[in-house]
Amino acid sequence: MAVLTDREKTMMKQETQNAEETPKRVVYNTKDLNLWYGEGHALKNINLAINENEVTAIIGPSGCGKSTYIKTLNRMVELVPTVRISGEILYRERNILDKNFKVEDLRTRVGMVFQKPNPFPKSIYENIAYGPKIHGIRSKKILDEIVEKSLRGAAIWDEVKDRLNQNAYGLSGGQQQRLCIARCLAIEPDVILMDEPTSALDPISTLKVEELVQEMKKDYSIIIVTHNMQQAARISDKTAFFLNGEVIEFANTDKIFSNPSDKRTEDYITGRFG
Amino acid sequence: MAVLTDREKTMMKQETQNAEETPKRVVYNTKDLNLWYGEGHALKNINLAINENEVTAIIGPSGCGKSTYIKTLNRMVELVPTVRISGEILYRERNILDKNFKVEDLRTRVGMVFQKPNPFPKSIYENIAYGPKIHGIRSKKILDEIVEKSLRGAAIWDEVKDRLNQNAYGLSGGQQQRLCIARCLAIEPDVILMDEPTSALDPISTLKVEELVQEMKKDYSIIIVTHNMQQAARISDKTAFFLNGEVIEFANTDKIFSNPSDKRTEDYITGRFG
Amino acid sequence: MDHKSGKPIKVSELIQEKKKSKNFNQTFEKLIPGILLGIAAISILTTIGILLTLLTETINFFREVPFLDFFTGTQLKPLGENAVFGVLPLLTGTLISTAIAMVVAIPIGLMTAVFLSEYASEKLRRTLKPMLEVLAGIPTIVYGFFAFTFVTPLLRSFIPGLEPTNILSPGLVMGIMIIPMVASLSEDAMSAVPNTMREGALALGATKLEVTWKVVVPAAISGIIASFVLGISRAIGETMIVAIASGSSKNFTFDVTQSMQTMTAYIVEVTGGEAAAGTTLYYSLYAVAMTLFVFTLVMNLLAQYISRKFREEY
Amino acid sequence: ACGGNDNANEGNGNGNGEELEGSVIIDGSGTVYPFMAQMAENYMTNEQEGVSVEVSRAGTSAGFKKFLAEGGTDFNNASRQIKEEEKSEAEKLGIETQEMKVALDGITIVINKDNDWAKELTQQEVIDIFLESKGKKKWSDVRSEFPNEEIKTYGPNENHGTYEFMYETILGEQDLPEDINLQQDYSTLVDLVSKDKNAIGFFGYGYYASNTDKLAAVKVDFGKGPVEPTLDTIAEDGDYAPFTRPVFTYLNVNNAKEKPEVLDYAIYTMENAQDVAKETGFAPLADEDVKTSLDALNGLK
Amino acid sequence: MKYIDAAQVQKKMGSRLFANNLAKTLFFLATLFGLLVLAVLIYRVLADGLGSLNMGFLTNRLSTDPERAGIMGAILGTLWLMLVVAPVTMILGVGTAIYLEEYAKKGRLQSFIQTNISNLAGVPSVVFGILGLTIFARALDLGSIVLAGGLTMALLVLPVVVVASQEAIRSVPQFLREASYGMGATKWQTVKNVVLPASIPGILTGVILALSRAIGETAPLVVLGIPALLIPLPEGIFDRFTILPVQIYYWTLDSALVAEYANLAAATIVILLIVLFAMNSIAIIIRNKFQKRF
Ligand SMILES: Nc1ncnc2c1ncn2[C@@H]1O[C@H](COP(=O)(O)OP(=O)(O)OP(=O)(O)O)[C@@H](O)[C@H]1O
Ligand SMILES: Nc1ncnc2c1ncn2[C@@H]1O[C@H](COP(=O)(O)OP(=O)(O)OP(=O)(O)O)[C@@H](O)[C@H]1O
Ligand SMILES: [Mg+2]
Ligand SMILES: [Mg+2]
Ligand SMILES: O=P([O-])([O-])[O-]
Repeated sequence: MAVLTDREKTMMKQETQNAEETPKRVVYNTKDLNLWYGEGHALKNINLAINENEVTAIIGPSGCGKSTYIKTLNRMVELVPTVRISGEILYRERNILDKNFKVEDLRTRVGMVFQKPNPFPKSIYENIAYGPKIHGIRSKKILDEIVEKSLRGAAIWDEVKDRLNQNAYGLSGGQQQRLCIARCLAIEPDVILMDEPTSALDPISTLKVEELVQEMKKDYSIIIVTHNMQQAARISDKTAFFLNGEVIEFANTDKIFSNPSDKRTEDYITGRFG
Repeated sequence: MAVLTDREKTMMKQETQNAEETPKRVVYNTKDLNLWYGEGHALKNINLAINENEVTAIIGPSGCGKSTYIKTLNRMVELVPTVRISGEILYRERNILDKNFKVEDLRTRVGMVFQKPNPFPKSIYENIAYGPKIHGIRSKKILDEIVEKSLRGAAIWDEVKDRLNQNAYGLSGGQQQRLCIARCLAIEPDVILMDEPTSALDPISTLKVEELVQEMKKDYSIIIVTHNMQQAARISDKTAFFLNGEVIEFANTDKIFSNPSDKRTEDYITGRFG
Repeated sequence: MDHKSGKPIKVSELIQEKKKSKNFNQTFEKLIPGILLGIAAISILTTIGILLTLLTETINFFREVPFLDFFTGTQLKPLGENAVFGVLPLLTGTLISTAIAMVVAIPIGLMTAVFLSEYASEKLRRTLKPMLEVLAGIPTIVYGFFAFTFVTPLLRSFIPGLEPTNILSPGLVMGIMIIPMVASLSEDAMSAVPNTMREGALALGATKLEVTWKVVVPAAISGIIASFVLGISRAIGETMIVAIASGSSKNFTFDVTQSMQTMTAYIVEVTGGEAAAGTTLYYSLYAVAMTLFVFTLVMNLLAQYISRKFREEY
Repeated sequence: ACGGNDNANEGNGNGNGEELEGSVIIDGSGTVYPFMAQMAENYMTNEQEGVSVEVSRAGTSAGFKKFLAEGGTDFNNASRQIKEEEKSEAEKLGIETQEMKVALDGITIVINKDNDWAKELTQQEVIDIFLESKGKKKWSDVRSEFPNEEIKTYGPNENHGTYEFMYETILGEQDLPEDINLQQDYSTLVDLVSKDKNAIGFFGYGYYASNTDKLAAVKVDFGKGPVEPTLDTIAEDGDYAPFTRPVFTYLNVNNAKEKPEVLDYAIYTMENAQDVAKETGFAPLADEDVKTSLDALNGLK
Repeated sequence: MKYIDAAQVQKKMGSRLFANNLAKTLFFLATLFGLLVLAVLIYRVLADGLGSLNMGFLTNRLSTDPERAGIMGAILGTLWLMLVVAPVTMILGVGTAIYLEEYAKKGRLQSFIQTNISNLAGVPSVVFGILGLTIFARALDLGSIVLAGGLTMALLVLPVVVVASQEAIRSVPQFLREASYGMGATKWQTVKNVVLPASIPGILTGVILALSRAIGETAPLVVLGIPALLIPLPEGIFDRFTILPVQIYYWTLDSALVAEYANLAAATIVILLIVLFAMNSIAIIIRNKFQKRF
């Protein structure tokens, strides 16, 4: 497979070994999930079990339902008024689609990073402190610590530590995206959802974010949507291939990229469509 | 050259022979033309002599200045307020960039067809009659004749003759484009400028327009900008290759496509960039 | 170049022919920009006209009444032998009615905007908005009637000391009149905040309220404040409601149960009543109008400045 | 007055002549307004459809300013006689005026319906209440048995002849209370007094007569017992005489000579003054007063 | 180290959600407040006015007698006024808009005119009344006739028409202009034959909205000096006149004298609101019908 560099292959191998050594617990278990936007059937019978402390990549051509799926995981998809959902999504064994489940709760445990960096038009400090503050943390000292820890966690501390009070919009695109990751780390989530987090970034910023994702895996479970197959191959443990709202194949990343079982998966990763 | 079909090659040969048999008169002679949009130098030292009763194609990658050049030929480019121009463009021996030259006069002699069909939101009849009317032709009888003649000339008469009073926006894209050509024929121009006239059309409509262009060559001089190299090869006598605001090569179409003298031309027509 | 149909008409020749007779059109064509500029200049002339008429008579006024007396005088007795012209009673009247109006319009308008832009479903929004626009389209005289014949008697039934004409009732009604303006301008500002920003906050577990107050409102703050300033300007310039419902007492007081006169109502009273040219009373009309004009102009410029200068970059 | 000009024959005071056209502009007294508005309406409906009579009510003094001006009004209603300085202004402008006494009015002292103590006051008490110098701030200052509450005084503002009549004739040119509430519109005054229990105000009888359901009139004791203002008591030698005054309208004679409709209207007014007065809350003039004015007007033809 | 205590977050969650729901209700009530007032206002006006509303009220002339009083004069006055305002604002507004959008070079002059127009839009209407009084009624010695009132009103609503026309003209796609220029049309021919026809719906909407603003304005005309009682019907733009809102104003003021006047005022308001509602509906219909045609 010419698409993968040597470095990527080596990485994949390591991950796979890891994955085999210690069996992981499931954080998200999706069962028979169907979703409609009005009349449009956007997700069809999705069944996926996503492991703790792994990076799960979701790939597929444009419009196949990647964003829809990931947004369903924190029920952000419900912001679209016409959405209807059936099926179950168990997060840590509880069905988040249940009427009684509080979305605010869910979203506190499940962070999200978006395609376009979307910092608030506030200072860098306030961007990070926003989450903790809404959850009732007022103490300046604790907030300071959280800010530093989160920015370090997102590998951007050194770049911004001297200008925490400046507006976040003064940062470059790549820095903004890492700031958004830091913002998401500040509330110490369990899972982090990422929707094409690097597609608006230049190659160097992309690399930084990719490294960061690898790094964060220790502490968080990460689900990442990407257009870029090389990226999926480089950083993920498992990969799900979506097509027309269906999961065509879900397996270890090296399996998907070296020996896909479905013809359509192969066609897609070899660039025959999409 | 695999890009050219046999039909195209035959056509090219015929044209070339034609061109050699009767030496043509020059309609447009561009001398040392330079054009700036504010600070952006969009056309650089253009020198081109365009012949009567020929189809001249202008090709080149996006942003190379094709539209700018063709719009300079009827001074439409001056609608952009920041434009500055130097050099000479002789149309039938008179410098159109001269202050005393009336643009309205020029544009009456030089018709233009645009990339996106742009009929007026009026009836089909009124669309064609627009030009004659603004030039003072009021007689209903004469207008009727002009409308029929022009629509026939644009090979769309049979399709619309029963609904001349309907709004032009009821036509399909391809029909609209031929209507625009007819509109342009209605004032019997000397030259017709076409800026990617088929890029918004489906293949069948494209073919019709291409045939029409071939047909019209008898009566008009035609300058056509196109993205589509096959199209240039199929329908033009001469081809100019633009790159970054410069004319890289200008020659008989068969020469350009079979034996370009410039490496960059070759790279472009073989699809190596653009 | 004869066309294939072989018909005898040569359009290009016809056109050439017509061209000769088009000299008139060409001169006309040349005149057009000038004519249009002339028309466009009328709006400037209007401003100049306003400024000139106000200024000349205001200067005449200050020849007779010292500048300081006017702006620091707490007594306004424009009629009679010993007329006194202090503008403060009118200024307090204007500012108090404006303040009352804004106390109503700002919170309710802002809350309405928040509800429409953040909470209401698309369908609800599409029914509520036009209804608010109806509120905005009702002529002020109708509000005046409403204040005088309904709101005042209603208020008097539970505010004992309220005079039959008072500043409170028209102030409140003016506030109601301004609600749609504040609401729709603020809503525009909030709708301009990109959704990605809201999503960012929601994804952190924020409730809608937290998203609204801590993200959307701060991001839209310049537009929101501009809407307040425009509302204030509107309240300052509002005439008929106060002219009808607030009476014409020129008391210098801060008691909202009393009748007070605003600058606008003074103008209506003076022009409607007398205004024989050449008297101090007549000039005072212009001095007050000038003050009013300057106030509203400053407010409008301020609103423009705020929304231009502090426009958030996102 | 000379009768020999061209227009004279066209103006026909008896209203049975040819159709007239044009407009008659009247301003001035608010007291006289109801009278004049009614008159104008009658004239336009019954007499001359083509003539537009416009009546405004800026107040006597304000009205005189509009009357005594280049291209000024045709008539000025007045609830007091023209002043010397106004006369000299007229002379300066070359405006010849003709005084027309149209009815009699009584300054009526009005109180709130709920006011049950001040239904009868002596002339002196009324005067004292409206004098700043007497310092009657509370009702109990007037009579000790009156309630210990603030007196709220109301009246028309300085544009009005009624104010000046009060100030000059009744109060002898002494200042009214500092805090008196002066208004431009009589309607506002009626409204204010009708809603304020401690109110006492003054204006022409007509405004009281048409609002007896909202207001009460003080019976004034001029020395011979309390007198209620009525169309009978208001007369130059009636029981209410001390507060009675004639009301006028002033005609611009220059305009009357130029515009037949102006003169026609003037004559119509005098011919019908007595009837309309009664309808609109004024005491009618004596016949000889009407005749004097009519003679003068007819002389203008 | 864990800073975020899950239990703590849980505990807070309840009150945060409660606050959110409370706020939502509050905001909803605030929105309803305006509408509630609207409902009360309309109810009051109908309750007071319907009794006096009959054919006679519409066709009679003014009178001091509430039984006989009618608003024919005010209706005609309003119509005449519109007959002045409509063409004047149309010509001035559209002319200005064409100049700004099609002819003016982007620069100081253009932005000066533009700023000036937005400031004019914020000048209180009573100041326009003073302008009209000083210039039209006095300096030009027109007096308070329809023409003077109409010109005053036209200047007052001019910004509305200018802004709406500018938007309409701006929304005409550039390619239509290019098509016209490409045929050798001059600028004015292009504007006249292509730009204006395509922007007519937007312009008309603006003009109707401006007229409905003018119909409801009172202050400028009161300042101009419209008499309280004007019985003859206006027959042209050189006659003195009264209009519906001014009639409402005087009747409201005088309702203290004659209680029935309040009902007449309410009845006039009903008519005024019906007229405004009809005009706005027409504007909306035009806007919807001609939206998005390219
Ligand atoms: N708000 C919406 N309303 C209606 N349909 C929607 C909406 N959002 C997405 N869809 C439809 O749902 C399908 C899946 O969209 P989705 O955004 O999940 O695709 P995606 O895989 O993320 O694509 P991309 O790679 O372009 O981001 C598409 O057909 C899309 O048109
Ligand atoms: N109105 C304008 N203002 C400023 N720069 C312009 C303008 N129009 C074109 N340009 C610039 O001039 C250069 C040439 O543009 P032009 O439109 O002529 O390219 P083109 O060859 O027609 O491209 P395409 O194939 O995309 O139509 C480009 O760099 C473009 O960005
Ligand atoms: Mg997506
Ligand atoms: Mg182009
Ligand atoms: O309005 P007056 O009669 O008091 O002048």
